Amino acid sequence: MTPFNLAAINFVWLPILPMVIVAVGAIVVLLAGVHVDDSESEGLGLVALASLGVAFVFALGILGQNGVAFAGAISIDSFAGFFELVILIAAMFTVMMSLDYAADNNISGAEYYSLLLFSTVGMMLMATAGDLIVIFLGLETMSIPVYVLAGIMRRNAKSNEAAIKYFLLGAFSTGFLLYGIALVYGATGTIKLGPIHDAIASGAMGANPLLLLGIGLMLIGFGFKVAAVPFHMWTPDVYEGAPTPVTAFMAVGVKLAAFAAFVRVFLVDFPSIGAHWQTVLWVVAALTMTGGNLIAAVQTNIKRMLAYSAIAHAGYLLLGMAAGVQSGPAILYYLLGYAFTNLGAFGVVIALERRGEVGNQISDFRGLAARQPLLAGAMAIFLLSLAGIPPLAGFVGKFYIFSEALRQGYVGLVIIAVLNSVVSAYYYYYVLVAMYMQEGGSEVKRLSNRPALVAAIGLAAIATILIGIYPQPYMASAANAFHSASGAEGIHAVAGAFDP
Amino acid sequence: MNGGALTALIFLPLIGAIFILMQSEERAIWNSAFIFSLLPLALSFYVLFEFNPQSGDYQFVEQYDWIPQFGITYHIGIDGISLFLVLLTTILITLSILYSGGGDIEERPREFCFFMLVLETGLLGALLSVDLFLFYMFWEIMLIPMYFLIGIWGHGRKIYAAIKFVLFTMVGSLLMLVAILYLVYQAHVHFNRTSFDLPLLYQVPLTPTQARWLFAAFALAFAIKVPMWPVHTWLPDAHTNAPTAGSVILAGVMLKMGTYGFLRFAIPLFPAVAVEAIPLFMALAVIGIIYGALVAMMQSDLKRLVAYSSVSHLGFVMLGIFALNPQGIDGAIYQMLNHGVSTGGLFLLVGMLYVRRHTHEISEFGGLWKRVPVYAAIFMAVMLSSIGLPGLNGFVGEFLIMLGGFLRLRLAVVIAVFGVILEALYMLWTYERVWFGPITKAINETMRDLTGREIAVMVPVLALMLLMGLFPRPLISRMEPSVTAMLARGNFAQAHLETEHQPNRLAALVPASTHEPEIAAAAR
Amino acid sequence: MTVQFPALALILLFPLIGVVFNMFFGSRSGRGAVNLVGPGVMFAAFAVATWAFLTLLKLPPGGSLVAPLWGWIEGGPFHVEFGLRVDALSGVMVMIVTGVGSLIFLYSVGYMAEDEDFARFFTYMNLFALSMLILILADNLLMMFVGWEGVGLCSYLLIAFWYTDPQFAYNGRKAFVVNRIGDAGFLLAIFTTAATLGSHGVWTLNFVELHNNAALLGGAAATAICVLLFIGATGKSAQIPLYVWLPDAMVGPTPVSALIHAATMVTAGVYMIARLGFLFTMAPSALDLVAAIGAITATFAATIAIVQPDIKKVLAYSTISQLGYMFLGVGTGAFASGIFHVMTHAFFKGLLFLCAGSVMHALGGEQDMNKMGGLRRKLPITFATMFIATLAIAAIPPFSGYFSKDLILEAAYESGHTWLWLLGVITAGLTSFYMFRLIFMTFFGDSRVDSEKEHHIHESPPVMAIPLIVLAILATVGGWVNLPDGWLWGNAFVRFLTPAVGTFKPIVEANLTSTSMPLVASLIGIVLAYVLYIRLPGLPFLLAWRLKAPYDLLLNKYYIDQIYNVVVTRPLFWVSYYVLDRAVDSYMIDGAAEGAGLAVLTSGQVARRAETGNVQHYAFVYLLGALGIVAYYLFLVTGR
Amino acid sequence: MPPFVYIFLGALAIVSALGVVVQRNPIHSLLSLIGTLLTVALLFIAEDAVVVGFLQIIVYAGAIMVLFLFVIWLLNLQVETGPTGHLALKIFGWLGAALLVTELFFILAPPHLQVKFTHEPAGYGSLASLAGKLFTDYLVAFEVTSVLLLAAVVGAVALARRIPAAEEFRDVKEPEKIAS
Amino acid sequence: MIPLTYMMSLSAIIFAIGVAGVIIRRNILVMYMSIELMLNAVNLAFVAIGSRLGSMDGQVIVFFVMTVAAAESAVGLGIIISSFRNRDTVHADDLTLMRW
Repeated sequence: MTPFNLAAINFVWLPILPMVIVAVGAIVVLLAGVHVDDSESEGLGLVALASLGVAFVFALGILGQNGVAFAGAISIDSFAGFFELVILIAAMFTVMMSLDYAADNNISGAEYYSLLLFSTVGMMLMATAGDLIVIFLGLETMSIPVYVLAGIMRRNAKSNEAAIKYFLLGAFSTGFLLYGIALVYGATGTIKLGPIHDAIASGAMGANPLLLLGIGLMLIGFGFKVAAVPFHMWTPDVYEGAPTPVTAFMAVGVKLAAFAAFVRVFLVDFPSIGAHWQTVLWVVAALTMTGGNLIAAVQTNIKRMLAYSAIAHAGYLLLGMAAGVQSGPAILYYLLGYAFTNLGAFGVVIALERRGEVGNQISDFRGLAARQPLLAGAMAIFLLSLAGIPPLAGFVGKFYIFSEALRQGYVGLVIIAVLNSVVSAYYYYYVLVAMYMQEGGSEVKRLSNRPALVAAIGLAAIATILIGIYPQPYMASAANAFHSASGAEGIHAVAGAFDP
Repeated sequence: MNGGALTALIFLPLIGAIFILMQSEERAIWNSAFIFSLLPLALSFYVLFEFNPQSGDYQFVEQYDWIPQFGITYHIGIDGISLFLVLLTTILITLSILYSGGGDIEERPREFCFFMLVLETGLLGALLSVDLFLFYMFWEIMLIPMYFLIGIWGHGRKIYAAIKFVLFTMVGSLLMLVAILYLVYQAHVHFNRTSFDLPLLYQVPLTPTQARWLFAAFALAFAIKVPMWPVHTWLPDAHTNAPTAGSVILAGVMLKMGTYGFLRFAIPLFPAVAVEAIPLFMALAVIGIIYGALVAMMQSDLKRLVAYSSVSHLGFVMLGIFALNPQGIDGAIYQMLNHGVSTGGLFLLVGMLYVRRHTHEISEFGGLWKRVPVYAAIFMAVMLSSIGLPGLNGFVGEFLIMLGGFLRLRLAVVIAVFGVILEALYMLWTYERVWFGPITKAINETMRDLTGREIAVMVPVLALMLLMGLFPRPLISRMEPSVTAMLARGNFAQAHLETEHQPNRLAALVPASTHEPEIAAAAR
Repeated sequence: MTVQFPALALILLFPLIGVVFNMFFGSRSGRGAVNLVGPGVMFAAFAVATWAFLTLLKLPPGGSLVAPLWGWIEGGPFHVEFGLRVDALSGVMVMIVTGVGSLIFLYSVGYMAEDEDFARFFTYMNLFALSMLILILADNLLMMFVGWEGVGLCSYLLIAFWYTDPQFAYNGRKAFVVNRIGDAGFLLAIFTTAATLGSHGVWTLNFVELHNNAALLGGAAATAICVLLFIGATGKSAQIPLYVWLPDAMVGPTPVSALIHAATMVTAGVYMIARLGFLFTMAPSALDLVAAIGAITATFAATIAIVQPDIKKVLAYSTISQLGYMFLGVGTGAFASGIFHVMTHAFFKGLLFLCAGSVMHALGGEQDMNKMGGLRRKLPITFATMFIATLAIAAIPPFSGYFSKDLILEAAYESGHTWLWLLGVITAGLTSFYMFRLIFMTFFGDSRVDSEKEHHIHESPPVMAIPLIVLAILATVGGWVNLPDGWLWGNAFVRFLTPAVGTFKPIVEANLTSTSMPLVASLIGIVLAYVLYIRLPGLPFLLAWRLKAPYDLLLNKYYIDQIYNVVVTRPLFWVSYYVLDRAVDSYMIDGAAEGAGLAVLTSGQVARRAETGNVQHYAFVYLLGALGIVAYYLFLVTGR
Repeated sequence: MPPFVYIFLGALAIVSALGVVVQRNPIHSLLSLIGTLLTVALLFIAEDAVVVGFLQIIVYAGAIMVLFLFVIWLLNLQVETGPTGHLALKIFGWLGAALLVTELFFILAPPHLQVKFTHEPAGYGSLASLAGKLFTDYLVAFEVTSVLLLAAVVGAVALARRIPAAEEFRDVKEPEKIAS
Repeated sequence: MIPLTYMMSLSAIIFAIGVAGVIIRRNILVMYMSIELMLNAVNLAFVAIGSRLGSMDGQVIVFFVMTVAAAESAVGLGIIISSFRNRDTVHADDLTLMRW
């Protein structure tokens, strides 16, 4: 029971400065937005962009540090830095892609952008969380604005429906997550990650039933956020119904944050009893990959298709999780590549989309290569990267994860994954067919007056290629990030933990 | 050796491709594409002349770090096995571009040239890379341009064909990826250093079980590409619906990637298993030879026919490879080149027919000789080389292959010779139906003979056929050292004796690994 | 002793020049040039050949001329060089080919005078000469195979020369494919040789070295090799069972029939066996096979020839029959006598064909002997020369055929193959019968020529007549180079060949009956023919009518073609279409592949049905997942 | 506190919880929910979580539930007429829930339930102790809640405020064709 | 003091009832009430465990959970209202515009 003194806190604002900046940015946008008409919301977007940029700069400072703040509630390490940066990038891309979209669909900019920023704060919080409560709060701070964003097109029935579904199931699974936290708390007597890790690693509690059940329930909770089968049901509907930039934000940002927390909790803190949850993840990963790919193969709506493909990719990432602590860096690297690729893909969808519905069918991509060669080329890059064709980011990520998984002897799972990527190739290539080998399709609104969007797509494409062709630095930083969180002993602890 | 040559060879086409993207005027596109296909051609000839015929190991080697975490290096080199395949690639690409510029490809020439050159990069890269990761990368890259070539400029069920082509190949290659990763992991276990470098991986000691599984994965990938019976059915569709240039490259070079893969990876990496697998693969090869010939005989579509004949010819190549003796493998490599030249030529000629009549149906033709004697004569010559007439290139390869096969497994060759008979049967029959007899279709009365450009395309092919038929020794003598080196690595000489009795004893060839139990566990 | 004689290359070079010239400039530079170059190069080659032959004669027996060219194939230790070699055997053959060849070329100039495709014709002819000479001059088995297939190709091209008739094209292909079957045997023989020698570390196919290492090839290997080689021979030299292509080959221009399908190409098999005589003598069983097949073929073909109405068909079957003789000869080990018959046969059979050609030429392409008759006055030269040739083939002394055929039958008798000898004798009778039948039906009796052709029957121009005369002389005197022992220079030819092909060792002593029987048989044949076709012209029809069954059997060539068609061709096509192409390829293999894809899509369609859109269902599925996981942990907890 | 009180409160909580689920009229459901909340609050207090218990009563049962009430009136929801949901779903839903309970029981049964028991320090559950925690260990969390609430307010406003007429107008008209 | 198992079982039961409610009630509002039940069950567990461990963390968490619940319900009810404005229904099985 430490007494209440400011000295304990006044100097440690630095670690959460990026979040503070973003939050402040959100409030500024909110206030500034009072008098701005919905159709001229670009300005607000730029403000949001600026605040994110500043936050990005400060977030760079977190890289390379290693420690905790606020009595362990916040952990300051490269892991947090890595994820904060990627999340900020995702947010920036989302804003850039929204500028025109929001104005076009007369979404009220003030609320839209501020909610976007609030949600970003939540994500960053999840990435830097040092105890389960902060994770939980971060999760909620992330989710609640996203619930709203999904339904922000109020006159759009699909948008409402998406919001409702996302909200109900989100709250539902919050219950499970909390229950899990409660049990872990009961078993370990603390909710701070560090002590939890020590308590488990010490082996004192061995396989405490309470702990195991807690882990299981938390797994369910996270499984929902990362859209793992069978907790994925919300994904396609929500992705389809939500405004496309929000969908991109969900597909990338939410997934990043969720995995940040997931990896930090499971790979960093629970590895020493890995045997007890890796088996579960094995099954979940297999289900997720297969289910996602199978259903994606028969979709006709591009957003839905991308939703299922997102599920499938979650499956590959879970494969990495299942393989244990060694594949941590691989997961981080994969997420990096995945972020850019998916943002780009959704960017192209936005470019084609007009007023919500129109342009979401795969058939709308027909003949795109003839009308918009560059746009089509970019989309081709993203799709090929998603399909895991070298030398793009998607391939190297898969390669990284698979090789790590193989080292842990998960041959069966890897073969499942490989066969799955054959199936995935089918539907990704099918979009290529539409773009390059068929006629018709829908017109594309002139891109020249949507510079931000074009810039976003272009940057995403470049990043996708670059990360693939010259993965060296990114792999290195991913490795640093993960190890700064897990520390050396995390790896040793896991060494004997495999009994497949 | 003098560095940079091979890198230039690989990436010149890519540069050209990007350069072409900036062109807008059609003539300029074709010309620049032609120029940029000539540059690698010249470069490959330079390599040929600088090549040291005595040495059996890699030359022009370049190696730079690329992804240190995995010990992945940009490691390229060329040896007797890949040397002539590289030449074949550059030559055929040049010819196809030259040909396609002559009116075969009307719409979207820019993309066409772009994809052709990217394809060249992929092919050359796969041929030249010594690093397994690099190889896999190029191996996958070359799928995409071909996919577009078939899908965009093809005819008929082009999309079906394109997707089929990609999926078939992917199934194999992804399993191969798994095998590669596993192999590298084993290397890590034994040498405690992660590396995708081929020379190192040759040394990895494996338990028989591991070796068998890994070999299976590699073999599947390559067998699909070859394609061996019974995983060949993507080929007829791909060929039938592909544009001429696509078919030429597909048949001329891409199929060779499969056989090349066997020579470079599957067999040297797992020699013991390769020896065990001899009966199986020889059986498949022979089935392919006969089956391909018989089915080809029944085709009503010229391109489909040539496609099946490729199945038959590549059956010969596989037969030679799995003879695992100098004769067989020399013959196999030589036959790869022959098949590239003659089948490539056939596809070009069939394409010229298509340009004239917009059909491949044999029944649409007949009695053409009267109208287009030059065309007919050239077709005859190419056909003869494809059925292995002595004096032309086809014979040298087939002879060496069958000799090698005979030294290894007599029965296989005894059956395979029937393939030689059937070849003559279906080819001559086709020729008869297309060129002999009276002119049945009025529209053929007005068919025009070959244009100067078309003849210019065919002349190199004919010259190659004759030269390779009469003077094979300069080529073979350059392959020989590498082949001998490869065979020595697997010491198949000993293998030869053992296959007579019980192949499985060959497992003994592999040095027993120190980590026996845990590897076995991992393998399970 | 062997002498370097680079000029041998010229023998190949000249025809090559002819090919190149006719192919590229022939049609452009006009008929005159082609007519000059086409035969010209052959005469040049003939000149060189003569030069070479004379040089050879100067050498001591067993000498040879060689001209190594360049290294060809290699694979590991195995290697083959291009090299030319002329010894007694190949010397004789090269003389025959170039000599008879140039005459026939000359003849062709006249024969093809009306055809506008003359350039192509001479291209093919020169190409043939080139291949044939490669076949003969080759100093190793593989190079011989090059020529071997080359001549096959040319025969295909020339049979299908008038390609606008689908039937002709078909016959050409038939010839090539049947030959390929034989070639397959040849290839296997080569492989066996190489493999057997290779297992002893000897990697060569050179004839001389083969001869030196013959010991390594003893036993089963030798037998296998010889049988396989003989399969090749049956293909090329139209023996049972692969003879079927030769009669159909007659649709080609007649000079082609004369040169390729009578004088030169078809005798390649005999040459090859003689060339590898040392091997065959090591495999007596194989040799017996050769002899037996030869004798049977001889008789078999002769019987067919008896009833054929088509003049060229008769000659074709007689060629098959004569080839049978040659194989009987070499089969009994008397290789020299076989080659001897090759030579004489080249003369008289070439002549016969040319005469038939000039008859057809006169009758505007008519081939049916029922539409001829009484031509001896209208075509005196043709008649005279053809009559000589007939006497020669009927083995009437002193014409050439007598000496060679007699030698063969004697060898057959002396080597103890009495039955085969008997067949030979019978065949001799049949031969003279059907040949004189031909002569009588064509030149004697009253004309049965269609009236509109009747009036413009004319003797051939000199350019065609001269070759006839020259060949007639050769057909007469050609046999004298090898008189029976003791007479004048005795069996000079055989003695000359002996070092190249080895000697013949008799087992049984020949007696007067055995030597005179053939002649008697021939005379009987002549008399019979005379009776049937001059004395009682009605009788043949009566016989045909009475003995309908056997007559039809012979007329339809024992239905062999039909049998092959039903037994081999039809099933092959049926299987490859219905079984392989349809069932296996399209249905099974492709079906499996597409089935897999379909399965994926279908399961996708099914799985997506779970997405009902109702949140409650989603929650329920969620609950199921949760239950599963909790159950797992419950198991973990209670399981221990 | 004597055990029977726990038993009684527990039973009450369960019954009213069931009430939430089974009653057809939303208002009744709401009322039984409030009942549950109150019983739970009492249990809190019984467990020495006095402050939290009172917060539960004030904030939860008070504020939040009133919000619910407003909404129900706003949408003037009546008794659900007609079939409520699908029968199969009902059955399986109950079954699933039952299964869940049993599974949880097994794990939470005494032999497995291992929590290291320590005596509550003085002033446990007091306002001071709560605040002390809040402003030291949970400072960040506490701050974050402010962001969270702000976001929630913004969100609620964004969704629930009346749609301006202009937007109504703009939305009903056809999406215009845009040529590229 | 009452054994922990009792409290845990109680919370488990209430939790399960909440789950059941979400699944079987089609009225979104009631579904959300059921979710509140689940949260309360969890709170109960927190408090119970906390008092056994003698640490205040449990109660603090409950405090935060309440806050979150408040925020969630504010937003959630907003969503429900705006949806009701569009679709004029609060029944989950009517909101199946997007499926498959």
